[in-house]
Amino acid sequence: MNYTEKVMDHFMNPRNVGKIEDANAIAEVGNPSCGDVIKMYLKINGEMIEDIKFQTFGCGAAIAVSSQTTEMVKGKSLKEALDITRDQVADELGGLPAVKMHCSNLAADALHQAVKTYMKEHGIA
Amino acid sequence: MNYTEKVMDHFMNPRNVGKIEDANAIAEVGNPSCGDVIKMYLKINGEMIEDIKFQTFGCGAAIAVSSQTTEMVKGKSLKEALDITRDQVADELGGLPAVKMHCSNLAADALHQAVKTYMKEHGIA
Amino acid sequence: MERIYLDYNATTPVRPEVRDAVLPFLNKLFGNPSSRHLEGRQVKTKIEAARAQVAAAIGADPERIVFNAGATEGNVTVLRGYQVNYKEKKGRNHIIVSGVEHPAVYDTAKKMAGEGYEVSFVPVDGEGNLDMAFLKNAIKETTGLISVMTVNNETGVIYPVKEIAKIAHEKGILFHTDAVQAIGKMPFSVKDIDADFVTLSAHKVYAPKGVGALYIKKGKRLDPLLTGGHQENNRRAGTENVVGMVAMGRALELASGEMAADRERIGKIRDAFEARILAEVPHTRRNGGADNRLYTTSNISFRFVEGEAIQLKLDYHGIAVSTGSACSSGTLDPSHVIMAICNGDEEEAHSSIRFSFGKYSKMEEVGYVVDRVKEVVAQLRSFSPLYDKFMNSKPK
Amino acid sequence: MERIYLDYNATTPVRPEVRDAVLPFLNKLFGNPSSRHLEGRQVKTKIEAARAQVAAAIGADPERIVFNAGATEGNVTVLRGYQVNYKEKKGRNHIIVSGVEHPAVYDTAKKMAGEGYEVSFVPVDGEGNLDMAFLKNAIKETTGLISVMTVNNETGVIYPVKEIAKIAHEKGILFHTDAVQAIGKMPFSVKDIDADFVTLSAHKVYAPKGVGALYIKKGKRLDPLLTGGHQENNRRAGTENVVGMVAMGRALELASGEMAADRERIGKIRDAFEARILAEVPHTRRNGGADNRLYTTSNISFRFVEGEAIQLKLDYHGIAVSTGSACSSGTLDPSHVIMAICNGDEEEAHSSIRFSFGKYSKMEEVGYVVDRVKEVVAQLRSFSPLYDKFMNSKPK
Ligand SMILES: Cc1ncc(COP(=O)(O)O)c(C=O)c1O
Ligand SMILES: Cc1ncc(COP(=O)(O)O)c(C=O)c1O
Repeated sequence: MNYTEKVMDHFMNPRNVGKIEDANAIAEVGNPSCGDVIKMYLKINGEMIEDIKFQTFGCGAAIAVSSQTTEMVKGKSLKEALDITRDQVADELGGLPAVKMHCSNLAADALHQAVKTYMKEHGIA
Repeated sequence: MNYTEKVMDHFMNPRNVGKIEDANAIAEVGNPSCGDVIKMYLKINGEMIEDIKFQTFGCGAAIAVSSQTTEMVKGKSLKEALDITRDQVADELGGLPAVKMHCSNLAADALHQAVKTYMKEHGIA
Repeated sequence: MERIYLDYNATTPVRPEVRDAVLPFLNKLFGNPSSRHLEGRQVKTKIEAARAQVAAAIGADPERIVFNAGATEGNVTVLRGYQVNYKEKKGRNHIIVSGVEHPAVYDTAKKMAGEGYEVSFVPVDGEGNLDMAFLKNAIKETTGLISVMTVNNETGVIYPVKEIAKIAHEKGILFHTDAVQAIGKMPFSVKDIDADFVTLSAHKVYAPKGVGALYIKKGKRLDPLLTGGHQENNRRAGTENVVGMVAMGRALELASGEMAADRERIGKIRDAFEARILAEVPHTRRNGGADNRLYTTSNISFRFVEGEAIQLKLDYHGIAVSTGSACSSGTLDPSHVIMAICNGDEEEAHSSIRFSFGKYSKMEEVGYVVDRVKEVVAQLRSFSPLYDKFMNSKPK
Repeated sequence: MERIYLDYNATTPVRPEVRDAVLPFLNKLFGNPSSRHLEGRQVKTKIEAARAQVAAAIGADPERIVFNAGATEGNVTVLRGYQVNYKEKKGRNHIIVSGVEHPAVYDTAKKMAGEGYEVSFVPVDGEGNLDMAFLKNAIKETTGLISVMTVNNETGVIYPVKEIAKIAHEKGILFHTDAVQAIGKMPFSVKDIDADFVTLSAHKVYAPKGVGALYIKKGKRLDPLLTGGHQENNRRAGTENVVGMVAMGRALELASGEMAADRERIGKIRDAFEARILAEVPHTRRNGGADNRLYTTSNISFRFVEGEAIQLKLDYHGIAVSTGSACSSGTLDPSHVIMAICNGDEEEAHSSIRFSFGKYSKMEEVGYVVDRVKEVVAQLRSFSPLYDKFMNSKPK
């Protein structure tokens, strides 16, 4: 089981880690007993994701995928964020070991959940 | 499966090989389909085995055992010949591989058969 | 920088003396040990010498040793083949194994449970010790085999195999122990324990991977897994792994002579390391009781962070450790062993790291390793949602 | 004097290039390939490269190759594990194997016959060729597997495996071939033959003993014999024999490139030897037809004398040959293969010697070997009671 260089880079130097104190969209997915918990904090302004940070409990892939996802959506619109799929994240990272593909699901899931909740709360269709 | 030096010596330089043209006791034991046939030719004078030769079709052990047996009985009495056991022959050779112990049976068997037939024919008890 | 290898329970380097012992077999000594010609006989003599070396290391007679491809094969052979010893063959289909066995026993037993066998798994407590009352109660008319490892590969916990052998034999039941992690590291005598079957592996004692041995007590038998040729006295068919056998023999011979000194030296390093980690890294837990544990192993859960992440970062810093056992690395489930010991707290199970020490471990390395562990765990906790939650829930 | 080794079908020396390839794995490259740290990943990469080399040698995709402890394990795994491919699992318990298979197939099949399986053994004619009509007639509703070797280890006879695979597949039956003696010596493509399972061994192609591989066609499965860890993609548990795998890969890579030249050179030596023996030693018989036979092997019966005696004397004169196969050497029964070919004439079967040629065979050796064979056979006949009888029964 080998990680790509890009996975290792994101894992060793994760981008956008931590919390956003005044986040207006937050979502947590996963479960400690599965070994992965990803929590996303978003600062949304109108249709735009102005800032995004994450906290992750999980394996190297889970951390890299979280970091990669935040990079892909920062400054993007909500619609663009919803279009990002788990496979795209994995592709951006140069692929993930087969056994780890479920970890990448989690980050996109957390992002989508945060955005959808925000849209619902703000009546955005 | 290792043969002792003595087995190898008897195998490479078998004593008393061949036929005795004027033998007065002959016996053959074994069977080509078992892989071993031993034929003993004896020249008996009164109670004494004056000469003994053998022909053997068989493995190294069968040949060594045949040779060893002839050495052990040449010049011995009929009674002494009957006392020789397969185990004695094997012991004289410094032992035989377990899987080969049946070959040593054959030579003593051939000897005993020849001697017994002779004694019967000559009314020796 | 030299790397620091702390994964001796997963596998060990081939030591130079063992390498030297096998080189002739990669060269002139190439005969098939079953061949009757000189080339074959020369090699046959050498594998018999290796057999004697392995036998000596466990106090057995050489003819009781069957070489094979490793402890997985040994364990499967015992589990699949023990019933041949019983008259009521098919009736003795209940086996008792500990809940902390290596997958070669644990998963095999689970599989057998779906194939007409009945299996009881004996649980362990929070220190990794076996529930002996459970074990005794599990025994019934149909029990044919009890299998409990000598030393656990993930925690180093030592099991009372002599006592269990006695319990088994009192009820006329066969006893097997997987002694892979014990052999060459602590005194071990098949006669003292009175085991019926013992499995060994070479690659944990500085010999190559892919070779092992099985001890079968006199008068006992196993239905062979590999059938065909007459090798190993009709107990295991297949052309012999000559290089592996010679290596295993030499390695165990060396290990027996060095055991006491190793124990002293390596034990000190492990203890120094463990004491500092537990004292200097908050929210840690040792998996396995302090006593009753082999000096080779330190298994620690670092709460709020996931084991693989720690492992990867330490690897980056030149330190090789493991999460769970190497064999489990194809799955994402936490080790059933650590799960058992954590009483089902999966988060703690996911947070465990095994540090295992061996011949080339040095006291001087402890400081560097402890510093990196502290650093890495702190980094990972800094963005762990679980740690964040924990800290915020604490009364200020 | 240098010894003359003519027992390449029993086993081969490790060639220097293969030895060089494995030395790093007896040294710095010692990680467990299942470990995620650098030590493990480095080794994992190398065993995957070895897998690709083995795959290339038989025209397979690398992920179709499962490494194991040799062809005995491979053969037993196929025979014991094929039924998992059928819905009517238990119903597909009839297997068809040739009467000249290696004991790992032949004896295993015999054993299975006593355990709820039904087995048909396909006979051969006096040239060693399979009775194809028998094979076709043996097929029935419950047939689940046909297993016929590619090249016989005792005679060198080549079997029409492509044709048999087709017959099997037309009836929806799985086909397995033991290709141990073919691999690296003649062109062999799993795609061309369309085999479902193929067993290979390393030690016949100048790599060490105790390692082999199993090809499993895409979409087909085998119930694993060894269970536990997740190695080999869950198809064969147990820490990998890294040295063996790397060696096997390198050896097959080399063999593929040298096959054509070897065939030419070694074939000439075998032919020259055989022609002289048959012409100059009276009362001999070649076991195996002249055509349809691999260039490596010459199996001759020397009437009126027993094979082991010839072998021992040749050994004394520095020549290594064999009677039957090395695996059979624990018994005294004549090889079932030679028995089959001798039409049950056990005397001729007991009189057979296998001369097998390989990479280090030299044309210059032929003269010495033929002279010693003539001398030894004559010596042994001089006191053979069977020869005496034969000579005296001849009309003068
Ligand atoms: C306790 C224990 N049993 C069995 C095994 C399996 O041994 P092998 O890799 O030789 O199959 C191992 C290690 O891999 C082990 O630690
Ligand atoms: C045709 C054939 N099949 C199987 C085997 C057994 O292979 P291994 O010794 O690797 O188990 C051999 C040789 O030993 C062989 O010649």
